[in-house]
Amino acid sequence: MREEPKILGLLCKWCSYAGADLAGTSRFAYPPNVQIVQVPCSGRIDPVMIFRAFTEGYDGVLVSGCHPGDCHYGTGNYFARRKLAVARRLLETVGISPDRMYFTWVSAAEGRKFSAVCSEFTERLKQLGGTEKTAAREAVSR
Amino acid sequence: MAVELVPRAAALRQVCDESADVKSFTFEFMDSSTLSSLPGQFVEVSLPGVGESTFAVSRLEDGGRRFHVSVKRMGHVTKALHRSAAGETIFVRGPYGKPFPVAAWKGKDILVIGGGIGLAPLRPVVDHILANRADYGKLDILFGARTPGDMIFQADLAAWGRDPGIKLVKTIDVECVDWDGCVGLLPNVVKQQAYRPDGSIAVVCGPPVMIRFTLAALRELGWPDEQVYTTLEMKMQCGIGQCGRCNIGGKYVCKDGPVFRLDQIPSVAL
Amino acid sequence: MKELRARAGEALANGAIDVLLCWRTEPETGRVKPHVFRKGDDLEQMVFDDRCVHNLVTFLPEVAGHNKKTGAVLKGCDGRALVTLLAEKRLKRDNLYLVTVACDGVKVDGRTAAKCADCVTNVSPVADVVIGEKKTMKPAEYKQLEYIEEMKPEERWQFFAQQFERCARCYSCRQVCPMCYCETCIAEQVGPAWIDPSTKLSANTMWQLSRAYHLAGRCADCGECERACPERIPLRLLNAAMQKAVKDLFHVVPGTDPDVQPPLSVLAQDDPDSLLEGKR
Amino acid sequence: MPWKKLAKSDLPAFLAELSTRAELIVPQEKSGKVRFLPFDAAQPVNFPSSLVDVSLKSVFFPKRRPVATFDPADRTKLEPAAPETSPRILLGAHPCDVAAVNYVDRVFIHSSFKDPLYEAERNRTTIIGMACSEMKPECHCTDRDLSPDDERGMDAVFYETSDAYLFRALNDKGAAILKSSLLKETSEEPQKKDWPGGKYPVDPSSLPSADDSLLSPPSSLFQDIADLCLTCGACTFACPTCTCFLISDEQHEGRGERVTAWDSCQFSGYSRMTGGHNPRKTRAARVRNRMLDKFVYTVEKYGATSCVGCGRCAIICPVGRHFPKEIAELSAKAKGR
Repeated sequence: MREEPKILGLLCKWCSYAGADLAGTSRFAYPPNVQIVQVPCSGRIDPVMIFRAFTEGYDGVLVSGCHPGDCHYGTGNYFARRKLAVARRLLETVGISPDRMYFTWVSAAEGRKFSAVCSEFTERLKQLGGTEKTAAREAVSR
Repeated sequence: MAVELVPRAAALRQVCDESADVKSFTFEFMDSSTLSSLPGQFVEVSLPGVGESTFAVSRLEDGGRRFHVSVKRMGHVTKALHRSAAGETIFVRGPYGKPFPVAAWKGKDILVIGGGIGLAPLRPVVDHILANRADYGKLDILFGARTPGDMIFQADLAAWGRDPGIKLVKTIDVECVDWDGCVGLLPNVVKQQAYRPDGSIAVVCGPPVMIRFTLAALRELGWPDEQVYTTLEMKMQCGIGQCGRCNIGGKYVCKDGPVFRLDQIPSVAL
Repeated sequence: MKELRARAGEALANGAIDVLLCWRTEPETGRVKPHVFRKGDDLEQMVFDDRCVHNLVTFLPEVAGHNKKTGAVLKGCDGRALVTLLAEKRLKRDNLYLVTVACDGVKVDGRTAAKCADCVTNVSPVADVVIGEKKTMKPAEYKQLEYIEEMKPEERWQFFAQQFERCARCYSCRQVCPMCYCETCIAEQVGPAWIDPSTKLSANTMWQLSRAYHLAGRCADCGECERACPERIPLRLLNAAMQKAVKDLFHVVPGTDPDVQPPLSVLAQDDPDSLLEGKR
Repeated sequence: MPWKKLAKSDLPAFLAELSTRAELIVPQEKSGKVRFLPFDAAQPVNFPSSLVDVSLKSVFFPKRRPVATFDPADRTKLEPAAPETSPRILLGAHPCDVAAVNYVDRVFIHSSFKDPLYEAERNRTTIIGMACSEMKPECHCTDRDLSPDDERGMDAVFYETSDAYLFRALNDKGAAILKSSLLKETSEEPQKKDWPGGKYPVDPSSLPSADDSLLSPPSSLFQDIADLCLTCGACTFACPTCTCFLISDEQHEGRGERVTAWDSCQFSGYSRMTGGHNPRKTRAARVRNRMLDKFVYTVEKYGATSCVGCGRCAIICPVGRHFPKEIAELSAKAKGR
């Protein structure tokens, strides 16, 4: 099993991506496990993307958008909140443990929070080890 | 025994922009074999991991050592192809399909009608006629595009325009400043030009809706079905008459076509 | 049965409807199957009993597409599907004439269907004519999920992996589902191909998860997907997981209340952030 | 070739012997259906007296079949898949399924382009067919000039009697397999029955061609059927002669494959083109395409009708559509005109 968990980070362009940028410019160290994909808005994230991440062998998925009320497009994160809640329950049903999904809000000013989220999530995935994830990843690669 | 569905590696020699959304690609097989395609035949071009698509061969050079396909940017494969640069390895298989029976047209006048990217499969017909000019009578070329910017094969159009043996008519859909050619949709221009059917052959290719109305215009001018050839467009995947999807009635567009004489087309198609 | 034939015959005769979607016993084979009744048809063949498993709402868009006024006979679960379709404006209420018949369970493979044990409405919540009496059914509990919830994550995955491996991707579950009406299904999209078209386990997993997710807060639990599946993959399990989540998080049971919008298309600004953890 | 007898009690030993010689495919039950599967000694082998639930199609033309592999990191090479050559024995295939395989040979072997992967599967397999001893309700092979004891296309055949199986080799390939001490020469012979026909008769020559007035609007024949058909893929996937496929490039964890996968002309995406133009957009058009394909188009394309009368399409349809009955009615209507 890979020790270094592979994490997909879906970050909304206006807040969380900017927050990640700020973490970088302010030299807040955070583990490199997160591969960041910028999306226009957390509302744009179709849970099918999250399913694809897990079937492609990612160990964890981080989704982060603007805090409710700050959405650049007004309502994107409200819809995302409901969609992510339901997607999480489906993945849990088929055996992906809840700790593998980290859904949060990070604003453009919260560079420190972003690096804390990444560190905490990476650590959590390492603890998890991934017995069931190994089974799932092994099964899924057939 | 080669698996027919597995294409051969080809080097992309040259990419040239024909218009805003059409590029011509020149290929050369890595194993330096030749593509022995006849006018109207097509090849399957594929990029591993992206997919495969059907393109008519738009020109042969040096006896098939090099061959061109002209691609309009439409979907997944064509967009990937448009991002490719000279020197890359692209995979090609073919040639497939029944060609235009250019041999049977000897001694006849030929009318070539192309709409937009539809001129690509017809250019080899013109090349063949020019290469054997004495075998053929009058050559009329009618080429329509939406705007002057959409006119592909500019160099050829210029050459054909200067050639005394060719009557070239260019048309665009809507009036445009400093445009010298005709204006109007192809079916109407066909009627305006009043092309005579007596003993000559018409070849029509373009988007499905253009073909339908151009064929109707030719019928109006008295063109009998046996003297009109066209290409039919269907979704193709295998290109070798096995995957089943490009059938029009009992005929496979990839195997029994894409070239059809009007009287052979199952009417369920029109 | 007599009342249904009478009402249907009358509606067809007086031109209230052009066609009526109902079930009939096929004379030659004796099979009960959906049928489009027209004026003057022999209504003796019309039947409504525990063999009428099909959800006729699935046929409505096609039939109503080329008939001005279309009638349909609905069971409770069919009606729940129609409620959501009307909320999503897939069908116009005013060119439909809906007859619902009180249903006390249908049979699949000779046994009462599993879905009927979990039935929440024995009569369609939306109807012009109600035949039989509406019973108050027990609320949705999604009990069939219990044996999944007791499993550890890897056991669950092994269970579902075995099921998804059998999927042949014939898409009967999609075509038979009234809720699946996208013009280009996500499984057919190419650039990018979120769901690969071949039957490897990862692609099958993608298809099953995407299908179930897109039914969240919409599935009426008519059970047709599981019945139509040639491999009888337990699709209602995934649907139940979605509906249980929707019930826990948004207190909605799809299709039971015509005035409630499907929860995932509702702008809910006052939802708690704990939803991100999957809890209310 | 002489008849050989195998006592039913010797069947397990015979299967064990065969499975040592080559890969053995037999009808066994899995997930509620009898299918042709690699022999698993732990599972009971049941030779149904008539139709096996799932057809032979995936034995010769798998649902997912890699034709080439590539390395996503270096897309300059496409390695063709190597044809499989290890010997294989198929035991217990009924006449309709074997006839279906013979039809599919027309698509992948006897057409202008040969598919070497499919041909390799066919060449490496010895078919020991089994004659049916009864006809199930939906069986109508006799209406498709076949019969439950038709031996065409088989390398060897066996009949079931009360206490034994009577084998007979039909060619050397079959004879080689039947060389076994468990099979004893016998003078006993299975009696040939004459089977009832006329359940869903179709006269392909009478069937209207695509542009017949009987079919094109205003006739609502196909729209009426399409009203009650969901155009799912179940019937085409169940049908042993429906072999439409799509080609797809797929990458997974550093491995790239170009595969063929089963497809269905009933799906709306089947003929949808990149620009969105879809010649068979409506359900009625797709229903018409499948109905005429089986008896009219395949004659033009491959020189034979492609229905073997197994009835699986009628059995599997989730909404009770009965394809054989509909095509028989169309044939009668066209003939009666």
